[in-house]
Parts: sequence; structure tokens; C-alpha cells
Amino acid sequence: MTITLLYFAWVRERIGAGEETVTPPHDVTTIADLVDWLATSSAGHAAAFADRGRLRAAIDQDFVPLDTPIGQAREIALFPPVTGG
Amino acid sequence: MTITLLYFAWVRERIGAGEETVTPPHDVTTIADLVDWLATSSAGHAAAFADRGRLRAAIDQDFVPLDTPIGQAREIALFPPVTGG
Amino acid sequence: MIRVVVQKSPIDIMAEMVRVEGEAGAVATFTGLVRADDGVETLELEHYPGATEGALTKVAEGACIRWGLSAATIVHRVGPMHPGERIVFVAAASAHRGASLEACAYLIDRLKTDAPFWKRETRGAEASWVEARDADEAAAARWER
Amino acid sequence: MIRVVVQKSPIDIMAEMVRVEGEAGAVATFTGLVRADDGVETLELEHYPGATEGALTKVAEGACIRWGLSAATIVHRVGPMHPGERIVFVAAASAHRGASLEACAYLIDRLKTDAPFWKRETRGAEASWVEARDADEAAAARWER
Repeated sequence: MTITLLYFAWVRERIGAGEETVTPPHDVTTIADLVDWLATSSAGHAAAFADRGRLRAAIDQDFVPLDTPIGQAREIALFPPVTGG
Repeated sequence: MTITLLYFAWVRERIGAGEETVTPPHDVTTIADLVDWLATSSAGHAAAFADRGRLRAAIDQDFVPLDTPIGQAREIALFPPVTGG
Repeated sequence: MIRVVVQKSPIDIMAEMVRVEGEAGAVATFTGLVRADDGVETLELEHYPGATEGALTKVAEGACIRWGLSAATIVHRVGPMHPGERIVFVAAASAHRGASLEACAYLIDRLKTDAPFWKRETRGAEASWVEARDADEAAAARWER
Repeated sequence: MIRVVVQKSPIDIMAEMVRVEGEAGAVATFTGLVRADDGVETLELEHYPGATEGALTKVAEGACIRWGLSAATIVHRVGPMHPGERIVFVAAASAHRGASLEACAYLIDRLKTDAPFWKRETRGAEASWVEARDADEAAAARWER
């Protein structure tokens, strides 16, 4: 299953890209699993995901906790806590 | 002692004037006394002061309760509860 | 910086906003308008010249001290107005949003009970003075401490 | 009537006010600005296109339902900004003041935690991402029921 990943703010800066497309292995069932798997793919990913407490996620544009199952997600965004307004 | 009286809103309308100058007798010591005394001066004054619960006052431009002594007041205003904003 | 104005002319919100913003990070405002939906054709605002400005200044100063505002503005119209027109504009400016939001609510709540304005509504041939509401006394009282 | 805009251009407060006022009796607004007093030279706002508009619409709809507003507006800038410029403008319009004041505070409190915006400040050669504040979570949480 192919998923589009979007990165914002310092997550994007550390990874060095705002977007990538991945096909995670079958044992990746939650966003937390996905993050674990992504963290092994480059030093940038590892740095971006080092502090899980400061990581937030959205599935298909809805904010969700990191333990949410990926399900049939087409777009997953990973980013720091928001600071607008 | 001469006092300038100012009337606003329906107090002014019932009395038929926005301002008058009076010299109350010596036994008029509070605003409530003043209102009692004024109420005897015309049918308009009596109508304006019929409902004391809906009457408010200011001495020299400061809001005060009706039982406040007149003291050395130069200007006393009598009016309904305020409704600005 | 305190700005208190009682005026017959329409309220220029844009000019008031720019003035109150200054170098603040947060500005909260409240605007009261003549309602177009309750049959009122003309609203007339009477006030107590001299005393009005003093009362509004006291309200604005109270807000500035209590919330450490960088600026507070109160502009109130007097005279005849029509539906859709702005009766009052209050604004509170501060570094952060909490202070400006609370101070803005305080400004309009206290103005409602502490400033000598009286509204008269005209509907067709009928003119009537607006009655004060107990809810306004309650709203003002919640700021006492 | 809900109006949600994410834009690169400066916020035209006057046009937004006239739109939100409609036939309302009360309009409360909050404006957030780049502070001129803390050494920031440039503030850059990044967002999550598509998701941002959805999140803001949900916040505005929540306020309209809860307080029976006649209109709610949220305008948020993105891209680079300088001290004194307006970052965000929210407004709530209703018949009476209580609803508009509460709803306005709700709009900005929820926006702070529910909308995908990120601020990066530049001071001289130093650029840093603004950290989220626990106080913002607390402010948003007080509206839960």
C-alpha cells in the first residue's frame, strides 16, 4: 500500500523534504510503527523523529494520536505541535 | 445654597426641562430629601420622581446612591438607569 | 495609552484599530451596532456631557491597570443613528491575547452600567426609552473583587 | 455565515468587519500581530494546505452552533511577515454581546491548538521555530464540555 507522507516545520527541515511516497511493510500498523520504520531510513529522519513527545500527526488531514492505526490512509502528515494564531 | 440640577432621558422629558437652578430649604440634606422636595414643585416633577427605584443620581458628575448627603454639591444630576453601549 | 471619545460622527474603526495596535501583539475589540432586525428605525443616544468622558476614562484606566494594557480605546456615538450603524467601539491592546480578551469584555461590561448614556428607540410613530437590564448589572458585577 | 481565509496578502480589517457585521447587534474581534518589541525581524508562517482550511472551518462552525452566531470569520496569513503586521483576525457576530465575546475567545483559543500553522522567527542570522506553549493547550481545554 502506497502512502503519501507530508512533513512540516522542523520535521520537514530535518528530513530535508516536504513530501515523500512510501510503501511500508505489513507489520507497520499504527502511525507510531510508521515513525519507527521511517526513523531507520536516514539520519535526517532519525533526527526528525528523535523526540516522539514533540511529534504530532494527521491522517487524511484529520489530527490523530500517534497510536492510531494507519488503516486505508492515503496521506499521513507528521509535524511539531502547532503554533499559529 | 444654590444648586444646578440636570435631568436626562425620561426624567428630563417628564419635567419638561434639562436644567434648573434651585435653592432647597435647610432640612433638605440628602438627594432623597431633594427629590421629595422637588416632587412637590410641579405635576411633571411628581411624574418624573414617582418611581424612586428607577431613579439614579450624580453629585458633581460622580454617580452616588440617593441617600448621599448633598454637602457642598454645585451640580446634581437625576436620571434613569443608564443604557449605553 | 488611553483614548476616550464621545462623538456625533460615525466611528472610523480602521483609524481606531491602527491607533490602538501600536506595537502590541494582541488586540481585542467589541463593536455594538443598532440592530436591523427588531423594527427600530432610529436610535437616539443622549448623554451627560462632561460626566460621560470622566466615567469612560475611569473604566479605561481600570482596565489598563488591571491587565497591564499597552492601550485602551473607547469611542461612543451620541445623537440619532440608524440600523447597521456602530454605537460603540472598545478595544484593548496587550502583549498576549488573554489580557486583551478579558479587558475588552471588562470595558464593554463596565461601560454599560457606569457611563451616563440613555437610548431612545423610534419605531414608526412610537418613541420609547430603552429599559436597563438586570443582566447588565450582573455582567458588570462579575468584575468586582 | 462562516468565512475562513488563509492568505499571503495583508489582512483588510475594514472589509472583514463590514462583512461580519451584517445585521448583527454585537461583534467581537481578536487580532494577533507580529510583536515589535521582542527583537523579531521576520516571522514566517508555514501551514498544511487543505488541512488548514478544514480545521479552521471546524472551529468556526463549532462557535456558530454553540453561541448561535450570525457570522464567524477567521482570516490567517501565511508566508513572511514583519513586526506590526497582522497575523490573524477572528470575529464573532451575534445579537447580544455575551455570545460574541465568548465566541471570539473560543475562536482564537481553538485556532491556537487545532489549526496546522507553524511560526518561524528570524532575529539577525538566527532562525528558530516557535515552541508550542502549554498555556495554549490549557486555554483550548477550558472550552471542552
